[in-house]
Amino acid sequence: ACGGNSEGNELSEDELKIGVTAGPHEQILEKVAELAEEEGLTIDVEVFTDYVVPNVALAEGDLDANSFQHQPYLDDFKEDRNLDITEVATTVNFPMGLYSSELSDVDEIEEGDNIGLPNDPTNGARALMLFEEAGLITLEEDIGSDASVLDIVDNPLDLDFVELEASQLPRQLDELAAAAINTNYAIEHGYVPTEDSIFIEDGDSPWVNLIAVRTENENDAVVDKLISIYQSDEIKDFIEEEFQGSVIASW
Amino acid sequence: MIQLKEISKTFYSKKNEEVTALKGVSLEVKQGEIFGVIGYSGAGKSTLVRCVNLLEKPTSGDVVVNGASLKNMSKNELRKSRQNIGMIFQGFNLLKTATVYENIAIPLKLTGISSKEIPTRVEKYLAIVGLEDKHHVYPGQLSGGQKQRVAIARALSHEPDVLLSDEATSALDPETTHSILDLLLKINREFGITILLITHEMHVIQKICDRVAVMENGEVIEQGNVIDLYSSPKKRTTKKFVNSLFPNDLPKEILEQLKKRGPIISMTFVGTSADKPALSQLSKKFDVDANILSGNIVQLKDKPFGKLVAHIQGETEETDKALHYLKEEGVQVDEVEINES
Amino acid sequence: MIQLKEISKTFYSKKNEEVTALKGVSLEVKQGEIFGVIGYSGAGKSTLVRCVNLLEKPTSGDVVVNGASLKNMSKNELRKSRQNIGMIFQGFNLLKTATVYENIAIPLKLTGISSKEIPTRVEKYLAIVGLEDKHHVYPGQLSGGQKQRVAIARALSHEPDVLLSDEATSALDPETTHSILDLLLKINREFGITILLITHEMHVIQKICDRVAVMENGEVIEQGNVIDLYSSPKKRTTKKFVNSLFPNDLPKEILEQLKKRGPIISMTFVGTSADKPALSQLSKKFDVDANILSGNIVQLKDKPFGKLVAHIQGETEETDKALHYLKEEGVQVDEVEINES
Amino acid sequence: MNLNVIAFYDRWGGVLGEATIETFQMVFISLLISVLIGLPLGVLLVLSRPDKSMSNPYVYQSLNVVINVLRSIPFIILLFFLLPFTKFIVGTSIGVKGVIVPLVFYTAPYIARLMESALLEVNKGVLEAYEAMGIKTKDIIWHVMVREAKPSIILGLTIAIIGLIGATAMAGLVGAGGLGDVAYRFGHLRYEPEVMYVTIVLLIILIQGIQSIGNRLAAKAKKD
Amino acid sequence: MNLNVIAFYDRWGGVLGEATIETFQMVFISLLISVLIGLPLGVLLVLSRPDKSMSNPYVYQSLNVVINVLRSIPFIILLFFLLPFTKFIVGTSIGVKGVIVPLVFYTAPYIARLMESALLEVNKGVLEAYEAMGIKTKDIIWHVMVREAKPSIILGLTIAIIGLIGATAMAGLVGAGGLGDVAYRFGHLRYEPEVMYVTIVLLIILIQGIQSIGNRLAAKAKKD
Ligand SMILES: Nc1ncnc2c1ncn2[C@@H]1O[C@H](COP(=O)(O)OP(=O)(O)OP(=O)(O)O)[C@@H](O)[C@H]1O
Ligand SMILES: Nc1ncnc2c1ncn2[C@@H]1O[C@H](COP(=O)(O)OP(=O)(O)OP(=O)(O)O)[C@@H](O)[C@H]1O
Ligand SMILES: [Mg+2]
Ligand SMILES: [Mg+2]
Repeated sequence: ACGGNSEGNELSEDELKIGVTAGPHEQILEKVAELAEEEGLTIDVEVFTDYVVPNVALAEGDLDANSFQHQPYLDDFKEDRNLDITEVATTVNFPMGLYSSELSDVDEIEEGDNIGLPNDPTNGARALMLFEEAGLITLEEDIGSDASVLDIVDNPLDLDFVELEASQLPRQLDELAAAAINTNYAIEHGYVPTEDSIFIEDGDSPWVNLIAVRTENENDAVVDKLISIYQSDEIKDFIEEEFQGSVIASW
Repeated sequence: MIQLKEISKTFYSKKNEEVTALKGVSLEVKQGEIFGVIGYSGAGKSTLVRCVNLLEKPTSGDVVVNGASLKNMSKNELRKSRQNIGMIFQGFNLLKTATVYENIAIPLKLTGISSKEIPTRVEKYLAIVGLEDKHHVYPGQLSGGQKQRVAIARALSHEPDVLLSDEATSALDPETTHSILDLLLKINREFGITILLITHEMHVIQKICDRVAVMENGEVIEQGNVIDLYSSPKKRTTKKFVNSLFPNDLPKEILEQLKKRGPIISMTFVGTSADKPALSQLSKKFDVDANILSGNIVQLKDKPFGKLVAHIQGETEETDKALHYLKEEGVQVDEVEINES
Repeated sequence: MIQLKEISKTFYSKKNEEVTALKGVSLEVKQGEIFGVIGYSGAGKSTLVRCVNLLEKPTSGDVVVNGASLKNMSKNELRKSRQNIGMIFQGFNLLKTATVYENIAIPLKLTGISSKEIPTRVEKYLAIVGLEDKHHVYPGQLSGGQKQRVAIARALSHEPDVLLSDEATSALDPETTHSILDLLLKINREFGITILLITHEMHVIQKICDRVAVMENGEVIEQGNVIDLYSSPKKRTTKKFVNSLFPNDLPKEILEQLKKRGPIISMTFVGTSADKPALSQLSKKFDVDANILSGNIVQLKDKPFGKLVAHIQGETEETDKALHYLKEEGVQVDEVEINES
Repeated sequence: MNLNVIAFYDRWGGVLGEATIETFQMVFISLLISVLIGLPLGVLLVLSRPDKSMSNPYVYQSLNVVINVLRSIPFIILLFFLLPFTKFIVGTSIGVKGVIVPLVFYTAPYIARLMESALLEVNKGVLEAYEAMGIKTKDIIWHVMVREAKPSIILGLTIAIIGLIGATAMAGLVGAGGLGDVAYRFGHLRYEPEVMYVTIVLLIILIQGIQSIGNRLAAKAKKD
Repeated sequence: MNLNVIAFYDRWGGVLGEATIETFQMVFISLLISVLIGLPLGVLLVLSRPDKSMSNPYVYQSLNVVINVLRSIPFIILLFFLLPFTKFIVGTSIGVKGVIVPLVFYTAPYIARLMESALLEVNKGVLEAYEAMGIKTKDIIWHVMVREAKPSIILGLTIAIIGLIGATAMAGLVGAGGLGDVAYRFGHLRYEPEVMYVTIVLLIILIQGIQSIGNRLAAKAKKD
């Protein structure tokens, strides 16, 4: 199924194998595949629950493209492992907010409180930067999206950071003072991001997600075709209907 | 003491095959008696004795021990009853992970013997079976006979009212067998313990049993006092067992040779007739020579029992008179046929 | 055929305890001979026989079978040699998951017997041990004796040159024992198979053995022809074994009573002297009555051997003459002491 | 090189030390509880089986089904499935405490099965001998079955512990940490191979140690 | 109600069907390979151990260490650790194919250990009897040891299969799918509890079936 994946080859015109992580990316790409089928392009959706394999598999030719990560993660990844992959289009954004079942404002966070954040690196770093923005902590300079709890240089309130499964956070919010939650998971649990969050990212954050391919295929026609299907109105409507504002299309 | 009433036992195997190991066996062992069961391999002896303490549930029939029917007992009552029924198995069934000492001490502890008494008891019975020096040894390091002796010591150490013994001595040398049998006799006499004993060794029967039953194919084919059974066995199997004590396999040629010069007779006598110098009188009283060819005089539990095969040499008239005299003296006389084989 | 040279075996247990089971045992079993080993439980008999095919590696000493020293053989040579050495174990060592038939057929197949021949062989040896009807039964459903017979059939079915047998018949009834022993004798005579046989049953020794060794505490204390050993045992242990055949436990009171009226003697005679009517002549020639109290005449492998305890009643002068006469006739005469016990 | 080691220690020493402690905590506590639950269940399974003395088909079958059901659910699913229950029992569903309940649900049925198979191996003849002596079933269980099965039980527990350590690697999902989680998150996701290797070596040492102790104890308990 | 079922089937039937097939594929293939590797290793472990006939301390110790090391690494770590190797062996590191290699590395050592302990249970006397008949070691292994240990081996394999199914639940990490992954992805991540329940029920039926077959076969192989 891996259309033309040997060195320097162009991608197959009518078949693509695209890696996604489970959840919204998967759901959106399933819809994209549906539309693509009508235009004679078969998209094989490979679902992962891991954040490393889709990139490695792409670089090694097991995948033709992937759609699961945001720019900062991709940059770090490429640098760490020296991979020759490139972003070709932006997709969606899952704004992240700080939620709490008891508190109504960031100021109410007290010394020694438990603060939840996602335990995967893409969302984890993002949450830490959100906390920095909210004035809770200071991170090491220039750490960017590589940040982990080990990179906190100043923690005035001596907060205790609890790293949990991203999808798990809303279910365990009761046991925490506050937690950084991706909007899609927050909505599933009945929160309205704009009202219920006690702190939320700006709309134009750098955390928009991407479609990535091997650099050699950057300009392939089939990639353009994929992008045009992805960034269509049908998909935008689908996203709005399906995710009710928790996932925001970037086009 | 032990009554087995019409006990039957059928084993069903997976393929719906049936083996009927016991077919309506009835037996009574009286209080204070030593009762022996003999029979060929596979006759059902082990199955029978396992039915006595319900290790094997009889397919039908009832088991009464000490007046109480075991079959109708609650689990707890049965357990209590079993504490008074000691059993020595054909296998040894020792704990692999326990020393010789522990193998005896653990069951004692678990049946509620006070822990002060246990060491004394264990020492006592280990000494009785001659294993004082094997205290701290594990069963894996014992010889076959030594394992058997540990099992015997374990059963005896409980000092039960009834003892079931399934070929307890068949792995033992004559000397050890002898001392174990003496011990059984002693505890039987001193404490009135009732013993049901399975064996295939006739000398075990003759040494300590009061009564004996012969089993064949799941049935008791003959039973009675040891002396009666020895002196006048009725069934073929019983005869074979008794004859195994009195080997009579002189070469055919010799027998035929001798027969020409006079009859070959077997003389069976019980108890006091062995004391009478009947045979010795023979050559004095008649003009015959009596030559003993083979025979055995065994000491049964309380009296001697003998069988001699002799050649009576002399004129027919004289030998006839001699035989007549012997019969008058109370000796059972049979002429020996020369069998093929 | 089998030479054991100065075999010693010491077992070391975990706590650095040592048990020396064999202390420099030397033994030679000649081609075509049946050699018996007797001894008390724990004497080292099983260990000895396990050294013959190197199942147990002797601590020192050498084993030579058929002229070749097993200790210096390569693994493969040893394996080949073992194929000619059959062994019957004290335990049965059957495959639990295989039927009786398979238990015999599998080893045959694995030692390279052609698969056409196997069914015939299995049938043959199953018939010989009397288990034709237990073909498809698993060992778990067999009685103790039946398992032993399967093990015997398995060993014999290989038709080895040398057979080692560790108490093969001790779990069997006399009839079955008899038929197995007859079989061993037959294969010994017909095929010249050499047999080393361990037993604690004297009647097994007397029935089929040519020579016998007595073991005690890891040593061979006496060995020789069966007749020599039976008629003039030298060591205490040997005497005890021989005496187990000739029970002599008349009540002390009776013996004392009788002794007043004349000597009590034991007469031992081998072979032809049993044919001579010496005893019968006694009462004719002298003014004495000879009354047999106990005794046994056993048929050894090739000649009879007997021991009778008799009471010679009469005047001292006459009894003295009678005893003298007996001795002249080649009978070994000993006065019986009255032992305590 | 030396400098590297020091730098590595400075950066990761704390994380790894804490993770080691967390692993020990998770393993030790959940093992203890699992054994307390699993051993009696195993005994019950053996006693209630069809051909046994206290034969009770209802108890046997329902136990059997419950154990199979629990063993059917992969740990990762069990972890989330049990969240409300965990919260109810220990008051929290995060951290080491929150992972104990699913670990016990995962391990106890396994121990029960191991126990069952170890006990079933005990020679029937010996059990019969003790039954014939009129000894109480509970005493036969402890002084005969458990005693004779000890070598197998110890080896089984060793296997269970190793499985447990494997499961704790997923404990990170509910914030319990532990060595496996460190290897996954820092080593794999954040691509710090040294951390991954060091953690794996720590795990190997840990498990090798447990296995050796288990083997030694089992050999000691075995006397034949 | 009925309508719900139909709707559910329409929506999820395909996904679940495919996941079931993936699970079967993963389990079947990796079991087969693991058995082919694990059984001989188990035999080798038994033969080379100190007191045995082909005693070879080097072989025994190195095998022992390798098996322990592999068993020390939690599956989740093993999966990623082996990525390059997997790619090298099967040409891809994703999908069902990509998960076979780590599953084999996870299961084969376990099977070797189970095999070892099953074989060690075989009555020594029987082995001696066959040794005394001059039968080749390889024949003793197959016709005596493996034959007699069959019930234990079957039960051990049953446990291994169940462990394997548990491990496949993590196969989703490398995109291999399977029932466990469906339960996690749809049930947990997407909040579709019905999918989760149905998947768990499928898993339970699967494992219950395997366990029953295993028990039945083991009972049949056991003749005493
Ligand atoms: N593996 C072992 N470890 C330690 N001691 C042992 C071992 N095997 C046998 N022994 C000891 O060696 C001695 C001889 O044992 P062996 O089995 O040869 O006796 P045996 O003459 O065959 O006795 P039996 O007639 O009871 O079978 C015994 O004292 C026994 O305890
Ligand atoms: N569990 C069983 N299943 C099927 N058949 C059995 C079972 N136990 C015993 N038998 C059969 O029942 C018969 C009687 O066996 P039992 O063990 O009572 O014989 P035994 O008289 O004690 O023989 P031995 O002297 O050889 O010990 C035998 O034919 C045996 O095959
Ligand atoms: Mg029996
Ligand atoms: Mg022996």
